[in-house]
Amino acid sequence: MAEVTLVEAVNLALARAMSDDPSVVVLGEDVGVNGGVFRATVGLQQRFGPQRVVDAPLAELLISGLCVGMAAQGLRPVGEIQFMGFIYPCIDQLVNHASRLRNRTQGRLSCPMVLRTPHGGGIRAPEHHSESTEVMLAHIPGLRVVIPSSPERAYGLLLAAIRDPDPVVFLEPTRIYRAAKGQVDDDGEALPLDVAFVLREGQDVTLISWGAMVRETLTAADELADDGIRAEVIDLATLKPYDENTVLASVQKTGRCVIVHEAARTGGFGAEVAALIAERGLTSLLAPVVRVTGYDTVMPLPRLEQHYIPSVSRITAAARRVCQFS
Amino acid sequence: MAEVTLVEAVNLALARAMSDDPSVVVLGEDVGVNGGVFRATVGLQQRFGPQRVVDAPLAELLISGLCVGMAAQGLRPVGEIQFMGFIYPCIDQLVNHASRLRNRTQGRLSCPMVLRTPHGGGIRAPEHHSESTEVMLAHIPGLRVVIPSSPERAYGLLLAAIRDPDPVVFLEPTRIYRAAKGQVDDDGEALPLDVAFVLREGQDVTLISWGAMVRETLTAADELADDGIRAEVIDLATLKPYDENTVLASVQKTGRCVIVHEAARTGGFGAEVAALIAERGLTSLLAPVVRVTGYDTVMPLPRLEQHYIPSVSRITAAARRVCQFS
Amino acid sequence: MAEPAITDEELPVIARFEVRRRSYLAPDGTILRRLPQFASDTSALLSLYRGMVLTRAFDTKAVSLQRTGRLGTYAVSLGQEAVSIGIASAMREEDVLLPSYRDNAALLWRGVKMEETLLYWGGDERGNHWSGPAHDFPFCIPVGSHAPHAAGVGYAFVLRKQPRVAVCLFGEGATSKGDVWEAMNFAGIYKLPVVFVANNNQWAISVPLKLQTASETLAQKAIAAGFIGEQVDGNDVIAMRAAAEEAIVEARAGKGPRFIEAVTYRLGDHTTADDAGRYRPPEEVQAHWKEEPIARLRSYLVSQNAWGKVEEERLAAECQQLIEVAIERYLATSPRPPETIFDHLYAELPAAYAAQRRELKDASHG
Amino acid sequence: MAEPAITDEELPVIARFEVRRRSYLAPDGTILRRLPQFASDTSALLSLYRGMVLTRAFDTKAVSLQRTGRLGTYAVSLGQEAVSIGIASAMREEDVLLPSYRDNAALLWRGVKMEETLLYWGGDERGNHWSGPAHDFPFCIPVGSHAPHAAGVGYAFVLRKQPRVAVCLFGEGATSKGDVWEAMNFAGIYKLPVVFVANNNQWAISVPLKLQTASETLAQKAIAAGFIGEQVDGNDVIAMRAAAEEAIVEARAGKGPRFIEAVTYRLGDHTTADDAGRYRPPEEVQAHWKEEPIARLRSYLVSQNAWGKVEEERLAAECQQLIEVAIERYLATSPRPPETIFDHLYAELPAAYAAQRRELKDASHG
Ligand SMILES: Cc1ncc(C[n+]2csc(CCOP(=O)(O)OP(=O)(O)O)c2C)c(N)n1
Ligand SMILES: Cc1ncc(C[n+]2csc(CCOP(=O)(O)OP(=O)(O)O)c2C)c(N)n1
Ligand SMILES: [Mg+2]
Ligand SMILES: [Mg+2]
Repeated sequence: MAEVTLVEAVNLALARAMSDDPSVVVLGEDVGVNGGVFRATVGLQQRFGPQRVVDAPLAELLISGLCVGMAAQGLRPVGEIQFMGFIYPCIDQLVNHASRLRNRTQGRLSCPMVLRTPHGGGIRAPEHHSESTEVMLAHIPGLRVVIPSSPERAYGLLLAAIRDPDPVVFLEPTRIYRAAKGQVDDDGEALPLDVAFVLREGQDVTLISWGAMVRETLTAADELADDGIRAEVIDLATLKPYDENTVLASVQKTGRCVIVHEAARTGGFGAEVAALIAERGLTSLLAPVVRVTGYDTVMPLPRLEQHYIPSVSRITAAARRVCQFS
Repeated sequence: MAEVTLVEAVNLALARAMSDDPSVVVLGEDVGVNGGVFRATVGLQQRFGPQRVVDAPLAELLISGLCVGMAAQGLRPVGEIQFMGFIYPCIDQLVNHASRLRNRTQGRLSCPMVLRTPHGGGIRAPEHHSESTEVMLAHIPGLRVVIPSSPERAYGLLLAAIRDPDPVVFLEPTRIYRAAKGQVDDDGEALPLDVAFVLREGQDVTLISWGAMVRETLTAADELADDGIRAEVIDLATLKPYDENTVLASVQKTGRCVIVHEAARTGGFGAEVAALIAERGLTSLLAPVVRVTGYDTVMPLPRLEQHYIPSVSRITAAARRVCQFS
Repeated sequence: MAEPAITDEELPVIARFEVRRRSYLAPDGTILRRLPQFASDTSALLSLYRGMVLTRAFDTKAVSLQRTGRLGTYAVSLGQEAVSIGIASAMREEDVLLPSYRDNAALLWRGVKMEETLLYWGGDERGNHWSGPAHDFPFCIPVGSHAPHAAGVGYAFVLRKQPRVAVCLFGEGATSKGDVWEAMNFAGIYKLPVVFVANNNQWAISVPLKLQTASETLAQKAIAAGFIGEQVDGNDVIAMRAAAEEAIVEARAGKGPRFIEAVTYRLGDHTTADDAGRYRPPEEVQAHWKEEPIARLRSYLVSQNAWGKVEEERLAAECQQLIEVAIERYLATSPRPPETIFDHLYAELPAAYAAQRRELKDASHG
Repeated sequence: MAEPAITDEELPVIARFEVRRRSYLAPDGTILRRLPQFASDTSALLSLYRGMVLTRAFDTKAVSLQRTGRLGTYAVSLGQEAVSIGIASAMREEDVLLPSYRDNAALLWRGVKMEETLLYWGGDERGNHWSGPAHDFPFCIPVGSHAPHAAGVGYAFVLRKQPRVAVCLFGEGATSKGDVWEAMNFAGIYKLPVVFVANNNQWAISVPLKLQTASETLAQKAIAAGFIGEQVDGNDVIAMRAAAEEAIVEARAGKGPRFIEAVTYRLGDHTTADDAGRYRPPEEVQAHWKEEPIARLRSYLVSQNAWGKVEEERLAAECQQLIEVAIERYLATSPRPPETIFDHLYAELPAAYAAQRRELKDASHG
């Protein structure tokens, strides 16, 4: 058991998957000699060769389309999109092909591919390097969308994603690539792809989040505890499909819920979770479901990005509000 | 005042906008000599010439990107994407440029463009011709997303969209392109871009929908009326930004709400509306907020598409359920 | 601003390129140049002829099914039969075909049953779960979006050291899509065994070639990706087969990708949903009837005393017979249960959607 | 499968293409061929020289600001100064520049203030609300995605019958993007006044040219779009300016688009976030230092007795002075109020978002 960062856990999972299964291929811009701009693929090309670790030309549509073709042929491609702001050219391939190949051919062909990309802001990067548009993908039938919030979950969920017989978009929280450290046992154990993680149990209010925001959410839970508010913290982790039961069970217990995400508010995935509760958890609700999210603005450039990303104090304030509600 | 179909109303609005403003340019595949595969642009090229009504090469990314460049130069481009299933290559341009040019340059440049596309299924068309992924666009800060449900609103909202100083995605409900008829006075009067339309007042339950589904929703309201259930029917019409106040006011009155849309359920725009109610209308709720939507599957090919699209009976059943709830 | 001191012509040339054109039969069926070897085998030519005739007969029936409300939107290959047939005839079973919506002929040649093709265009996904090669791709409807798949398939062959080739078919309109461009560029870099074929039928629905691109030929587009593009008379099935054979043999031998521009003409409407009369003059269509591939090959076969009235009638009857049986089978196929739309969404339906499936089942059976 | 009966060589050639290369100064500053007219005006050459020197000095300071945490990620043009400067110097004020993130030099030449450039790369959108031409585009960060904008701008010029030209700059990596392809193809169809310039600095972060494309030159990619592509020695600012002048003059005259491949080399890291030592040998970089554009033009100017040690020192001092003033102004600019992130989202903030703006205002001032 070594203590590793989240990005190192990603690297461990990739190396493990590649050595376990010769059909796993990694492709993307700068994933080879350079080992990825975040070092997620470091060492892989040296170890598995340039045929299995491919430095793709500068074309995101191509990267996703190549994955579809390779996957239909039985390979297990793991494509990397350098930043989520550059994933949009892949959406046509994801929506019109990757997510549909199995259904379109009624099982004759399938698309076991993974598309990895850094998610979210907070690293003072240039424009387009801090996107969190996960809901655009989580709306697509036939896709899976996964986002870990710790090295352990990054390792186990990425292995599961690569082994899954269907297309998975794997979002990696850039802000905690290195900030998040944890013990990871490189034992090849995968985690389930549709179970949410209850990171902290509590009776008074349910805090639901995913990705990098899980950290601020946990900090908020600590602060709330100081005031005697016992918050339950859920890391949704898999957004498509997502674990409705864990959410409903928690809200049934606490009767109060705050959803936290970095993405813009309107039509964000938090809306889906709130809608679920309004539909199937209403009777247990003791207070309005509150969303603490990024604003409905473009993610500002570094000088102001910290004002855009939900802060611990915004989360605690919201939690206090719903707890005081009656 | 002539009785026209919805697609004829679109054509009227385009012609009016082009004759009012020489900077309006229409471009898309087959929009010229052919007048558009749905005849929405019929007659425009003869009247305004091939320079202002441009038959674009087969490249959707290009069409949206050209619009950005033209708009930045002060033209008012109206691009057509032949079917919503082919709009995905435009998402990069919409998210990374159209919606951001004004903010990126702090007002120095702007992007007054409109991207029109047929929306939804029910016309027994081939795969990809029946998409309703409006939420992917309604999540994007800086964009406007509009979808009419009648000839009058198609005319007034499209004029407003073309005159608006910011980018607008204008979705046209294919299923009622010809089925929807109405009196349209070609007087150049635009409709507001962020006001929902209360099509029918009622005390017992609020039915919220948009696009083609508004028709089934109105039919459902009729059937419910026969059983003495007085349904209020709201056509949201503008999804981004949307009219939160009209929604909240109605739910405050009825205490019950059913949201109807054709798009897949998970993370659809119905989730946003339900979340709004769970957040700011909870205290007035007498029953769970129910979503009647397309299933979380790929839109099936014609033989089964009618089973995918929400039926009147699914809507009435949901409305009865929430009305009986206590 | 000052005019440049020297003219282009004085600058040294650092690269030169050529585009060649392949054709063997003149529109009247006479021979333009020595025929490729396979053409000396009359039975080979007869099977190409049969494939084209069957295709046209099938298309005709499909259209009447659509007109009578028993089939969905359908795209005939009228006048372009030589493209799909010529290409398919040069492929091996283990090669992978990536067809566009207009390539019914290529799939029929490769073993897809006519009733399966009808089932798909009749609006039933099961039509793609066909008797043809299990590894072939389904019809691609988003124009050009399957080109990157072809590159991915070709890459898999290289990685696994398999002597197989991916063949991607699309229309000239597709060459305007970045998808095709990105795929060709990648295939060039890794010398992938991929053959890209553009069916240049002059029209993309109502958009004529001159509004699609300014390049004199489509073949030259391959120059941008660093490999060979050839223009072929797409109404000459012998030329199509010869070009395909050469490209596929080279690709299989590891010599890299090829691009084939098949110059032909769309004699029919774009699809049953289109009315070409709106945008092109009948004279233009008439003129092109003189070049169509079936009459052309027939003239040649007749001139070789390999074909005549009797054979023609026998073939026509045989085709009608096959097609009618297929149509009966198609019409006899009842729709699948609605809830099955969930069954191939994922390898295993996630628990989250089980309730929706139940709801649909009850709704549709209740 | 039978080998084809005839070889390619026997097929008739239907189209021929050439790519030419432009260069005037050898790496040592000696003349290779008669110089373009503008070069007879020494002051013109001196201003090009000054532009390149100022750029390099500015880049150096920008990097040290970044290293000391006072600037965000920054991309220097070290070794490629001749590209941006040569192109910008051939443009008119009313022409529209569509730059990539590496074209600071072109914008400075066109009137953007150094403090504005710093403000943008310092993470403040106000840097794009600049003193340069109001119609120029901001830096494009999604590679190649501004090429369609250039075509749209060019189309607007044609529609309004304005004698203006759109100039789009990007790197060689961008030529792999479908965006660039689709834009070039469209510009070709409508003979738009657009000049596409690829700064071929041999590297796309860690990806070398040979993994980016198999085409021997980038210039030949224009053949696919039906217009002229020229390769230029991108380390020869005289060649860059001459090529740009010719292309812009032609475009302005309605003769259609041009593509310029500027062959140069990225002597520095990709950006301050990159460490090129990871993926390329120092020897390669060393070798290319012998060809860099500033020393080259200086050698020529010195050989013409138009430049010397004194002038060099005076220029260096002048640049330092200008840059320091700019840096002071930049560092003195305090961030804008957080809630202003709502103020240029739409022409007028929709009522739906007013509450969010208020919340942010209170949160950040409370
Ligand atoms: C990406 C995309 N855009 C638009 C369409 C609608 N559409 C279907 S076929 C077609 C024209 C295709 O022309 P071409 O590529 O020449 O093929 P052809 O139909 O002539 O065989 C268009 C615009 C589509 N199917 N896909
Ligand atoms: C669409 C897109 N994908 C990826 C990136 C990340 N990225 C920034 S610069 C770069 C390399 C660009 O290389 P090139 O086009 O040659 O320009 P250069 O940086 O060499 O000037 C990459 C991959 C990006 N900015 N945009
Ligand atoms: Mg065509
Ligand atoms: Mg480069």
